[in-house]
Amino acid sequence: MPTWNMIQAINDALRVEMRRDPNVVVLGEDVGKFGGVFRATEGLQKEFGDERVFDTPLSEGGIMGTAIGMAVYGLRPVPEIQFSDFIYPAFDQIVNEAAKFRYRSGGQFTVPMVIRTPCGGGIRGGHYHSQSPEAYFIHTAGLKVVMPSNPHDAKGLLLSSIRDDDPVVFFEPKRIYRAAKGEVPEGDYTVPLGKAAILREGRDATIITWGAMVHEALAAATTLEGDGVGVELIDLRTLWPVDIDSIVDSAKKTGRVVVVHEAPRTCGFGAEIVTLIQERAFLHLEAPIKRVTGYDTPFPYTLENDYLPRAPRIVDGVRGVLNY
Amino acid sequence: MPTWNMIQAINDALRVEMRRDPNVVVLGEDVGKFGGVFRATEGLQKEFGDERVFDTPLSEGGIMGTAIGMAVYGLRPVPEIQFSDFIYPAFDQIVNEAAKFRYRSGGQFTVPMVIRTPCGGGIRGGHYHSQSPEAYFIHTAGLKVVMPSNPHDAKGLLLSSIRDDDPVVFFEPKRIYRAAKGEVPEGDYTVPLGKAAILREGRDATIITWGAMVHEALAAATTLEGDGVGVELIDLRTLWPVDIDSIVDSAKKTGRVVVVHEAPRTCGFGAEIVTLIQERAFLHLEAPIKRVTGYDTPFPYTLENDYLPRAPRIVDGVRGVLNY
Amino acid sequence: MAAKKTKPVVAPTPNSGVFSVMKADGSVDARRDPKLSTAAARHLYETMVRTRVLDERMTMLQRQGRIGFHIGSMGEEATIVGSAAGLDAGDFIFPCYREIGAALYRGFSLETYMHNMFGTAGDTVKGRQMPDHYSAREIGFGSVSSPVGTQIPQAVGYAWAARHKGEKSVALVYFGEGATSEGDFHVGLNFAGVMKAPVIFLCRNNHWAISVPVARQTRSENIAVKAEAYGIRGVQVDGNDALAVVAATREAAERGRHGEGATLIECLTYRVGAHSTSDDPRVYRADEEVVPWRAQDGIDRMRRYLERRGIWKPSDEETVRTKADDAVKAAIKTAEATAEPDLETIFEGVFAEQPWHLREEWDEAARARDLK
Amino acid sequence: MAAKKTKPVVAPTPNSGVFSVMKADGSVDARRDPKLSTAAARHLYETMVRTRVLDERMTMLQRQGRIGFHIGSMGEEATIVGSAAGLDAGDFIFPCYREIGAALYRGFSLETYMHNMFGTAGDTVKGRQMPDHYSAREIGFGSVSSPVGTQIPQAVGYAWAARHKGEKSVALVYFGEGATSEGDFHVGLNFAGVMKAPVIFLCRNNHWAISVPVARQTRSENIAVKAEAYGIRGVQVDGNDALAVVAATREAAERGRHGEGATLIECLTYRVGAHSTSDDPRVYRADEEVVPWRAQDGIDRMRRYLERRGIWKPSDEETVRTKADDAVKAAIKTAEATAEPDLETIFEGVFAEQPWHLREEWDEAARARDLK
Ligand SMILES: Cc1ncc(C[n+]2csc(CCOP(=O)(O)OP(=O)(O)O)c2C)c(N)n1
Ligand SMILES: Cc1ncc(C[n+]2csc(CCOP(=O)(O)OP(=O)(O)O)c2C)c(N)n1
Ligand SMILES: [Mg+2]
Ligand SMILES: [Mg+2]
Repeated sequence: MPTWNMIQAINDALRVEMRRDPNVVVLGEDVGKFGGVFRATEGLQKEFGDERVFDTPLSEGGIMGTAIGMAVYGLRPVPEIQFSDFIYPAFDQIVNEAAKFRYRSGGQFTVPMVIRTPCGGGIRGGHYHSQSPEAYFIHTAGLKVVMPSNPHDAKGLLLSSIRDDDPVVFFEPKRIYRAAKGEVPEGDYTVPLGKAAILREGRDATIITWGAMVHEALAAATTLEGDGVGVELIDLRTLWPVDIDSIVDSAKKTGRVVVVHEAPRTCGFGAEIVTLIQERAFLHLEAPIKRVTGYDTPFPYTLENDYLPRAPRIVDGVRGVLNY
Repeated sequence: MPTWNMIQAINDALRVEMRRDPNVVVLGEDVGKFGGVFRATEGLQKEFGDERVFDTPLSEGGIMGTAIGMAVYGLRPVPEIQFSDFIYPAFDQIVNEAAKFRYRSGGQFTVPMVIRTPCGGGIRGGHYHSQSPEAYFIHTAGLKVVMPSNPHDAKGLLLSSIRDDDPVVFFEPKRIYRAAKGEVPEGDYTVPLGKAAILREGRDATIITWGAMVHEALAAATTLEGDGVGVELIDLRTLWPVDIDSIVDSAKKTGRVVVVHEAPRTCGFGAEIVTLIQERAFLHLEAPIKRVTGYDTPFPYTLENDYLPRAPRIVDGVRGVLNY
Repeated sequence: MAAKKTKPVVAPTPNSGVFSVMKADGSVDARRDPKLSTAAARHLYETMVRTRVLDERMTMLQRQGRIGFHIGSMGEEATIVGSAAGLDAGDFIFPCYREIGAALYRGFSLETYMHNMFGTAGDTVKGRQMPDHYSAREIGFGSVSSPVGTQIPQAVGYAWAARHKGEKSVALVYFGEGATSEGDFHVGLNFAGVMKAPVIFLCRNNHWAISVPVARQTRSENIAVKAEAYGIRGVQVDGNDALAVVAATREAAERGRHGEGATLIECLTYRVGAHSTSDDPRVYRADEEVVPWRAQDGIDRMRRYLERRGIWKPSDEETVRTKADDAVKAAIKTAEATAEPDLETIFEGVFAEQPWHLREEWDEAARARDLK
Repeated sequence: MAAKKTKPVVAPTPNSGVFSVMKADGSVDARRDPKLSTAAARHLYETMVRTRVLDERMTMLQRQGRIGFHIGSMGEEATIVGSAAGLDAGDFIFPCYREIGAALYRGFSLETYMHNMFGTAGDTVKGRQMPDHYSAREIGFGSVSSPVGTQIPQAVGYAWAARHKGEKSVALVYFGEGATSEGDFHVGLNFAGVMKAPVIFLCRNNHWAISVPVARQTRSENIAVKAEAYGIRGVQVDGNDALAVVAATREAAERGRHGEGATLIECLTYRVGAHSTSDDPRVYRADEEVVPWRAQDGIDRMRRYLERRGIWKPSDEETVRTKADDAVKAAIKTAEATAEPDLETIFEGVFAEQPWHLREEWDEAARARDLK
């Protein structure tokens, strides 16, 4: 098995699926000859031609609107939004159209489409190249939301997402595009949507997180292990529909839970996780569920390391729930 | 004091403030000669002229973009989005621009603006005339979010919002535009932002809600009172920044809390309320905090009364937390 | 090649003024005549009449409180039905919300429609959407929804996909002149230009967007000229002249089929009625403005044409109206006798498969029905 | 009236081709000459040179890892500085992200700029935004941000507000040709038309949007023609001819001031460098395409003009470059010696007053700094 980074894994997933399914098309800003500003679509136009991999005019609303039309026709478009900070001009097409098409047409029309978009901070991108807007899409009925934390999952989840019959917002944590490396099977395989990965088992506390924060949480778990604390670490992978059993079972087991995410805290997906757990594991909870998250400010530039929930803050959060 | 409905109260607030402050301008689709499709701006163009109250072309993005420019100049625009279901074409201007202008410019530029927009269901409007999108805006750092439940608060909160130096999304529950009536002081007065109203005091359980659901919750509280259950009913009025003390104090007092909202449940503002309370009143909670909400589907047409959290569901929810 | 035969001799041309075929008296300019067969001409006219009859009935039903809402097309039938008549059966339509006439032309069942108007268990969209918000895939007709303009770029993607798959079909998308102000209009036409998508942008310029007149919508000379901003063809057509609309749509469709890209057709017509049953235009519009448009009614003009051609007689008029009325009444009867959708229709179809949380919420809603 | 005096004799005219004043050799068409004073002409030229010097330095700093990012304007200085020179001091500028030259023309301090490039405690935007994302209210210059096109409708609202308040000023907004594809371009220009806002839409058509050439951005004949879709004036200008840009901007500003509404100015220029320091154009663009544009450099042309006019000599060139270099170096030194912003800058300024949750989060962040 080759050792690849996230970009290579994503690129390979697209190639595998485009070879398998002639209905898959890739469109977006700079995805063609350039192969994407992060190079995720590199080489695809060369292999599949400029009818299946092409640059669009600079309009996210146009990318999304036309991709929906293609999906309604029967294609499986994989539009790229260059940074998830720039997804909002397409917000109406995503939340009012793609998300509701199946429902509002009584199933006559569907929108099988994967919106690929880099997210998250840690690359010194400031307000507009660092956002983690997953909660907006999780709150929208009719969308699935995915965020891988490693190359293996990135490829397997992307293949599942493209084959899924509903619109998926596929967030790619750009900070680990090249930093996260790992063995990736060649050819075809899938990682199922809706299933979390339990990266470490432990009895003392549960950390629930996703995306780039998985790596901070792993570092935190290692530190805590040194102190004799056994952390159960859950990487959600699919944010919605969430793997409810995995999170509730773990919460029942440890009774102490920390949720970690980069996005602003208020009304973030952390609040939903907390709520789901307190609804279902109330009597097992030994301490309030703790959120270690980005803050309720626009994403800052110089001080981004204060903003991001780094490992020491996670360790502190776990200690907090342990010592409650 | 006259007895007015919500529309009259809102109309009067606009008139009072436009007389007081020449910088206030009103713009939107059909707000001019027609006075708005719900007639909230009726008579304003006649009194203040078509430079201060005017119809725009049919573009929410244009309404918001130009309103931001006016606010940056120093005016206090009050743009109307005809239905909050149609706010998404303006989403980018609201979340990436209005919400961040003060912060990103180090305070050099500010956007004092009130986005008035009718929200909510119960008027047989289906997917696109019934949405309650407040959570999207609460999750966005830099916005204040307000939703009145009665004419008195509607006027007082709207006056506070226009005088506020930051962008406010002002949701008006259209279902009670004419149904909710009450005494409204003439002339100038304000209801402060950030302060909830405790509509009933009680020791047994707390209901936290806002907007049209306040009336369902009042009905539920009356039913429960008949059964000897004392409900503390909190109408948040300002959703964000929320009146943290009122909700936490009440949760500590009753130990049993139900949050009620129309919006879809997942990642709704209910999850944030639950989380804030479990973070701050954990040891006081006698039962999991219960959510009685809209469901995670697009808003349906024929069966909207099954979708909406009506009084019987709220009563049932309160009984659930009491009998836990 | 069939296409050539049907091409009008004098085509609508950019910047050449308003293209028309028929005079008010129903006489035609032979060089421009789309030369419909007797059957086609009658079907076109009859559909216009049926649309009008349906409109009147629905408005009445709404006044009686039997349905919640209706949005009609009085005065715009020539534009709506004429454009549908200019397409081939394999072409796809992306509707706005006023194009029941186009659906009827393609054979949409009145009964299916009526189930939507009443939101019954028989509604193919399961009572989930408002009245007049149906979907009709079986006749190559998309999903009606409320947000203005969103269908425009979607039609571009659809048309492009069809061509990409080797089809010779086009997509036609309807919208009002108000919709041209939305960002979606711009991005749709721009993508169509760049992608050479075989799409017809059919703008019903009915002069009003609820209470806002077209003069406050844009300062451009007209709507058709906006095509130049995208390097596509733009033409103005007399939208109350059904034959002109047929001819212009056909020509645009042929161009699309032959790889010549997209066309913006501005049909000049008028919203004679209220915006919808929720609206009262007397507040913002003087009736004098409406009077001349009523006199130019597209239905009357088309009837005069048929009469001149000798393929229509007064008894035909009575027959078509009576038949339409009876069919509408029968459909109403059926719909009114049909139950409302099952509770599960709320929770199904959000996704292809129902996830755990919707199963739970469905249970919750079922329990709630048993609460007093 | 002052306005008359400064109006070019031969004005840029819609659809009349590309307006220019100077030939490559710096000779001018006297009828079109904006007739800048010696001081103004020199200030214009010197600012172009300073912009280029700054650009080179910033690119170097980024390569050395001393700053994180830079987005330059190599080749576009005539467009950027020329348009700033066509405005009055009371006019307001809504920037895109490449217009440091316009800010420098208006006297923006290099030191303030450099604090932004390094994100220091001295940054007026408090290290919250990326390099090259400053705000400069004191010189009538808005807030640089990344999202493409959002500033366009904002400028319309601002310009309208100023006129509403009785001011005689205009607003000028910069954007690239790529931005014309966004919905915000459309709604901005359409609102400007309807509202008769005194705004100048200054499109830097530098032929590339990162890797996408203008031919894939739109199929319209050019960018200027898009103005017709909004009933406003649109002109094409040689964007490497600083004097043509001055003249066209002045004329548009005068029109705005006199109630004649908005103008779209398309400046034909070229992005000679990479999109930004994060980009490598060799992957998608042949160098042959760049070569002729380098030869038409706007700085060289302007210098030839000054030399012909006898108000520039080789030693002036050396002086201005040395002075610029020294000033940049001094500013870098200051910025590099400045601490990073205080922690509280994250939590302040989200709102006018800090709400409870941000006070709590600030405490939390302060505590976090003490964690190992
Ligand atoms: C995005 C959006 N904004 C506002 C509305 C409310 N609305 C419904 S129809 C309409 C006017 C549409 O006018 P036009 O496009 O000319 O079409 P017409 O109704 O005249 O056929 C408005 C403002 C909406 N449905 N969607
Ligand atoms: C809404 C949005 N989409 C995408 C981007 C990423 N992006 C930054 S600059 C750019 C190209 C802009 O091209 P153009 O408008 O021609 O301006 P230029 O860079 O050539 O000056 C793109 C796609 C962005 N910043 N904002
Ligand atoms: Mg209209
Ligand atoms: Mg460019």
